[in-house]
Amino acid sequence: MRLDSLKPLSLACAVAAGTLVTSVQAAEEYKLGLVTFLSGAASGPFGIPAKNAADLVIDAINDGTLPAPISGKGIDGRQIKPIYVDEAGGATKQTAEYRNLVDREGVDSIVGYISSGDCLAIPPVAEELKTLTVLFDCGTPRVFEEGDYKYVFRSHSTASMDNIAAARYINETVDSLKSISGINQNYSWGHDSWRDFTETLKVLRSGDIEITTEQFPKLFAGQYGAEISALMVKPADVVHTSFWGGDTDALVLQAAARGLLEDNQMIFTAGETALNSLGEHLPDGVIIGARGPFGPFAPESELNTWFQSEFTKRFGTPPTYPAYHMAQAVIGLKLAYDKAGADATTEQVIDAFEYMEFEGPGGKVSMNRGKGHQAATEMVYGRLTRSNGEIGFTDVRRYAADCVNPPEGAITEEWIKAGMPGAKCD
Amino acid sequence: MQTKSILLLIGGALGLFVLGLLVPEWLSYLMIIAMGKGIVVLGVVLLMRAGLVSFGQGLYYCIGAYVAGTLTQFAGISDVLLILLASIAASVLVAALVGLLLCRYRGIFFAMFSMAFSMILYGLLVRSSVLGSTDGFNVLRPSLLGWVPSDDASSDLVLAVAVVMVMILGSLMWLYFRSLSGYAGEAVRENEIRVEYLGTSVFRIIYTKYLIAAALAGIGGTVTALVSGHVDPEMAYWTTSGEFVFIALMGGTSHVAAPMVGAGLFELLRTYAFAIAPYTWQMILGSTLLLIIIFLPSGLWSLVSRFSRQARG
Amino acid sequence: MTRHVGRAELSLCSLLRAFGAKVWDVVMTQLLAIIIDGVVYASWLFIIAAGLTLIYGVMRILNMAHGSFYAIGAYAGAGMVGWYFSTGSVPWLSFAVLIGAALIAGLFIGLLIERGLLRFMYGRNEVVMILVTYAILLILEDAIKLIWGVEPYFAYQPYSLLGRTKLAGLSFANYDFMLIVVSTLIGLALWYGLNRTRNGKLLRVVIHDREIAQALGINVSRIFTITFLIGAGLGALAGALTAPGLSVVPGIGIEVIVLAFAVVVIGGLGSVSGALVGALIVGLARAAAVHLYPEVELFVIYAVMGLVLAIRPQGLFAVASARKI
Amino acid sequence: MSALLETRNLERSFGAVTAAVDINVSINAGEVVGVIGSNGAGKTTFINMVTGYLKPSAGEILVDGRSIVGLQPRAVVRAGVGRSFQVAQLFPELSVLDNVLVALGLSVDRKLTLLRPLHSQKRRRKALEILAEYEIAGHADEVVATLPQGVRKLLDIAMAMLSSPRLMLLDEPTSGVAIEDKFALMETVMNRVRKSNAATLFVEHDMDVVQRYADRVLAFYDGRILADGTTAKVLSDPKVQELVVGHHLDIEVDSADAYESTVVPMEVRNA
Repeated sequence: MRLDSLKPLSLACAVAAGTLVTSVQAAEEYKLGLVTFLSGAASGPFGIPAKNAADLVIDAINDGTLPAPISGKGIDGRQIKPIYVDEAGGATKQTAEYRNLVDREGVDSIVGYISSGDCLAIPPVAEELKTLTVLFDCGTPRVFEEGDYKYVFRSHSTASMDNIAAARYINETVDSLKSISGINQNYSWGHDSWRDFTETLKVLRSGDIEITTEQFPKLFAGQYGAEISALMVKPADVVHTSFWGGDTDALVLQAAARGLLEDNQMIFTAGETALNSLGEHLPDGVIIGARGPFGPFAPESELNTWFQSEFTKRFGTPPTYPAYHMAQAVIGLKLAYDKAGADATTEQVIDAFEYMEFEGPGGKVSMNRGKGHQAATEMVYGRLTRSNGEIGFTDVRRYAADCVNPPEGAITEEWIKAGMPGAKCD
Repeated sequence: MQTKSILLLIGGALGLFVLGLLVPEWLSYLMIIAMGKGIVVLGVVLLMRAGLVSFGQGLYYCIGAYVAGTLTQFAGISDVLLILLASIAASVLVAALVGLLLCRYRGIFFAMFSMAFSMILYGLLVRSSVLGSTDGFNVLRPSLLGWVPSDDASSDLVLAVAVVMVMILGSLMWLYFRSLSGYAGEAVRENEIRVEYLGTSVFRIIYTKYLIAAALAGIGGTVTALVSGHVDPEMAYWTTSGEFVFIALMGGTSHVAAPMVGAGLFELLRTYAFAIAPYTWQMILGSTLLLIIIFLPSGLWSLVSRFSRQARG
Repeated sequence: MTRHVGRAELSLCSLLRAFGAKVWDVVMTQLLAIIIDGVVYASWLFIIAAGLTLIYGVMRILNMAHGSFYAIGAYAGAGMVGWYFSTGSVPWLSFAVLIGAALIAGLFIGLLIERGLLRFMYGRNEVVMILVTYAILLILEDAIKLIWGVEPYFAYQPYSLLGRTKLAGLSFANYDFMLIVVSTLIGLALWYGLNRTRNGKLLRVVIHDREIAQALGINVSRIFTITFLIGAGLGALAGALTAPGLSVVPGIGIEVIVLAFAVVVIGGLGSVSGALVGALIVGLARAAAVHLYPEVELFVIYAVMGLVLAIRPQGLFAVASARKI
Repeated sequence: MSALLETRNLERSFGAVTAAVDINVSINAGEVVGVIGSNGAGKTTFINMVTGYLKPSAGEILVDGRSIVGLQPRAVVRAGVGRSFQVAQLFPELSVLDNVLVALGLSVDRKLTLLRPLHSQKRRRKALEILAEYEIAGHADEVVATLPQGVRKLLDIAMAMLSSPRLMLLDEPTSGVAIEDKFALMETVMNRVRKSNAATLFVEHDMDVVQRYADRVLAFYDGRILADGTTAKVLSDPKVQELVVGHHLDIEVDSADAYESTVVPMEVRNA
């Protein structure tokens, strides 16, 4: 290996080391890494709305204009400086970008991650670099079920809650329920949603339920003609789907044009993001979920009213659940710092954050799962109705956090199959 | 001459290792990722010199990574040497089967067919909920002959493994490219009929090169899995294989170090493109590739060899 | 004893007959559904693949940026249709607006790329050209995001405008049947263009041998520009025709590329009739998978592609050219 | 002792077209056979079948009595039958020296070792020797793509001869070479071949070259063997002259030294 072959490598490193120097001086700011999808198919429905919510809430925290009981300017008295990173590129790329944020940009903490794959890859790196990290949107329960982390929090409940509550809702509200069918995207989110939904229903109805067909189209396929026909050939009383974003729009448009939505009772466990764009295509009676008490299901509160009006005023569309998730995460982080007191070390903030209860834009959030690191909130479903063009909901049922979230230390899949012991539903 | 270049080699390895320790954490992490990818691209370059462009090296890259994942996570084996051996064995085994069919094709058909195979593996992994489907699963800390490093030391272990692998494989391939069987690849690219009429089986030449490239991709996958601590089916997706070809073209195919340099600069370029333009980093990558293809058809390495030639006068 | 048995027997066989009838009925509707869904999906695939294979046939460029033409067509079409309906004009004209806007955008981008860049790179190695078009794809993806942003665009009005028809208990959107008609028209137009017009014959000469075509005094670069514009136009048209059925969001172009590659490779690179047959094979195979074994849907396309490559590497229609020594 | 090469009613057809039929030839060690015939008469088809590039539709091909039908070209080469090509098959991007070095490695060394460098001093010297035998050592460092036709042909033959075949088939060695270089090229090739006492069969259109070098001539016409005998007898056969040569040739028959004396006067050649 001739010596000159090493020259280019050392050249590259010198350039990189040079840039490190500039980022050290500005220490009095609170640097907050924010990782969401800024490109690709998930950027439209999730990434950008979440970024907008972050901008809105960060500006409000910096100016101290958030409604009571949140007080003080900035986090830990320091003005927040957001540093955005695009979540594209897969888990390997994101672990590299995480290290860049901590090491190169010198962030104080990171809020991020929509994709479940990233939510599994990042925590071990957060532990290694001892950096406070708040997961704001990914739904897989495996994060705190397969490992316990000191520096990682998740400020919203897992996606299992959506499907357990969905099973309870249709079990209670659909009379003579005999058969169900499903169409879910062919990746972890879709498989887990369908599994939790069907297993819970089997438990609730002690096995008396028939699955006519279960479809798993490719993620972002966009063309669901064959799947819609399959759902029509083997009709069922309820059609379950955990579609989100652009796929929901495509499914609704193609299903509506063929009358699938009128003839069948459909339940969209994450349908709230499609309300603003496709409201008029969803017939009355469609069951909609918003992955928690968000959007139209958010309970009345000064914070929620502020968030709804400010977001709509600044970005033109009302906030959907990814925006609520991000706001909940940033506010939770701020409150943890306030509770820990001035100049608190990361470890002190962690102690404050563990088992903390706070009021987010979507109501009460209690961090009482995953040894105090995983939030549990209530879940809400309702049936769509339209009065003079305005979207409204009837038959709204709210399920308490302890009714639809597995208790502390339980593995979701086993908890459901064991008959959901300890579920406290009024 | 032999002892001088071996000393040079060991010196280079130590230098790279120390460099990895000195530079800030994020850069040494990036170096390991680049070395992992560089090893895979070395295999891509090996095939390119025989006139074949594989759009499916992600298949073996993913196999190598998943072997590391399954051994540490499910089989409780964390010894890095065992993992590397297992990943080479798995990659070569699959390549032995796939190669029987694939090595009969050339040009666009080889590219498309190799992509089809890697997409089939992608589909299999997405279907298997045991392996975590698209979320994948985490890879635990590796160990070396019983020594289990503490948390900080484990990334140094992976750095050492990556550096040693790069040096060993780099020098082996350097010898290979200079050797007769190295040139046999170029002969096949130039004129298969002449090679056949020289009494040698063209298929056997391509087949052995395909196996070597698969082993390299497997090792690259294992190194990347150990350093990033996570594996998912995305590693077998066609865009990942496309990235390897991107790096091979960017670096150039005329020297063993070209893929390493290409991978290093690619990672740096992408990281800074992410930071500078979170919204338009793809545009930066695309234009860079275009400029390289137009103005530096034989890759960045041609710059280096031009300087060194001038330097030598 | 026997009488008792008789009644049991009777009910059993009537049960079987009833069950048989029900099963027979389901199987028949399933078969019908597979054929219709298969043909609708195939016609969608053909419009995308036709442009791709034509460009490869004439210019030996497997154009990854075809996915961006598709996306640009969808964005241009959906953008204009959205604006058109906001002006509350006659709904029927929206089809013309949809297709017109897409073709204009597609032809503009096609001209820009062909004249601006590809013109200097003809004759380069085929695989290097794949990467050149991959680079163009990366650039165009961000360009689209800069022009149209990340918000979804809708053009759903044309989709439901044509209503739906009920066939054997299943109802289908008439828009999909229109898609079959349009795809057949495009197939016929391409066939007529290639076989019955002078330029078409010139095109086919260039497909078979570029050097001889040049030697015969054919203005090959003009043929290249025309071909690339047709290909880009078709790609944009495919995007526009798909837009009404979904929301136009970033990244829709990427998903389509590998699908179109599979169709083109199965049919035979460079053969338009091959693209038609390839589209039908993939369409029907995928529809059958969805109805019968939903979990294999992800593989079926790549398995079929692998199978065809194994049996007839040059694809079903392209002619295998043995090397003359 | 069986013939070096023997074909028994060898036949090959492409669909309806029969390219060659009833080909019965036997060639013994040391013979030099000229093959003449118009284009499409089946000459190259015959060579392609013997060297395994084309599978015969029917018939038998024996080398030392053993059948080689169905063998891959590389097996036929190892069985001792080498060939050169009408269109020289070389490695265009590599230099002339590298072409020979690679050819030496693949056909002589056979062991595709990992460590032995291609460009060792010993191997370079041997390659330069070979190039010198074909008088093209001067072009050693030129890239093959830039070579004139004559040098390309010589390199092609040199590479084929490396496996020291016992029968060498030369497919139009002088085609595409300037008239004045034809004899010089044939002289070099035939001396080299004679030195390795390999039997030779060469396809040639120029009757002077055939007369000069061939002991025996095979005349192909319309896929069949029209005549097979000593050069003088075949070339003087009126049927051969009319169907194959295309014009009258003034040849003394059976004179002992037929070769040197009867150089045909100019005017007859281009009549």
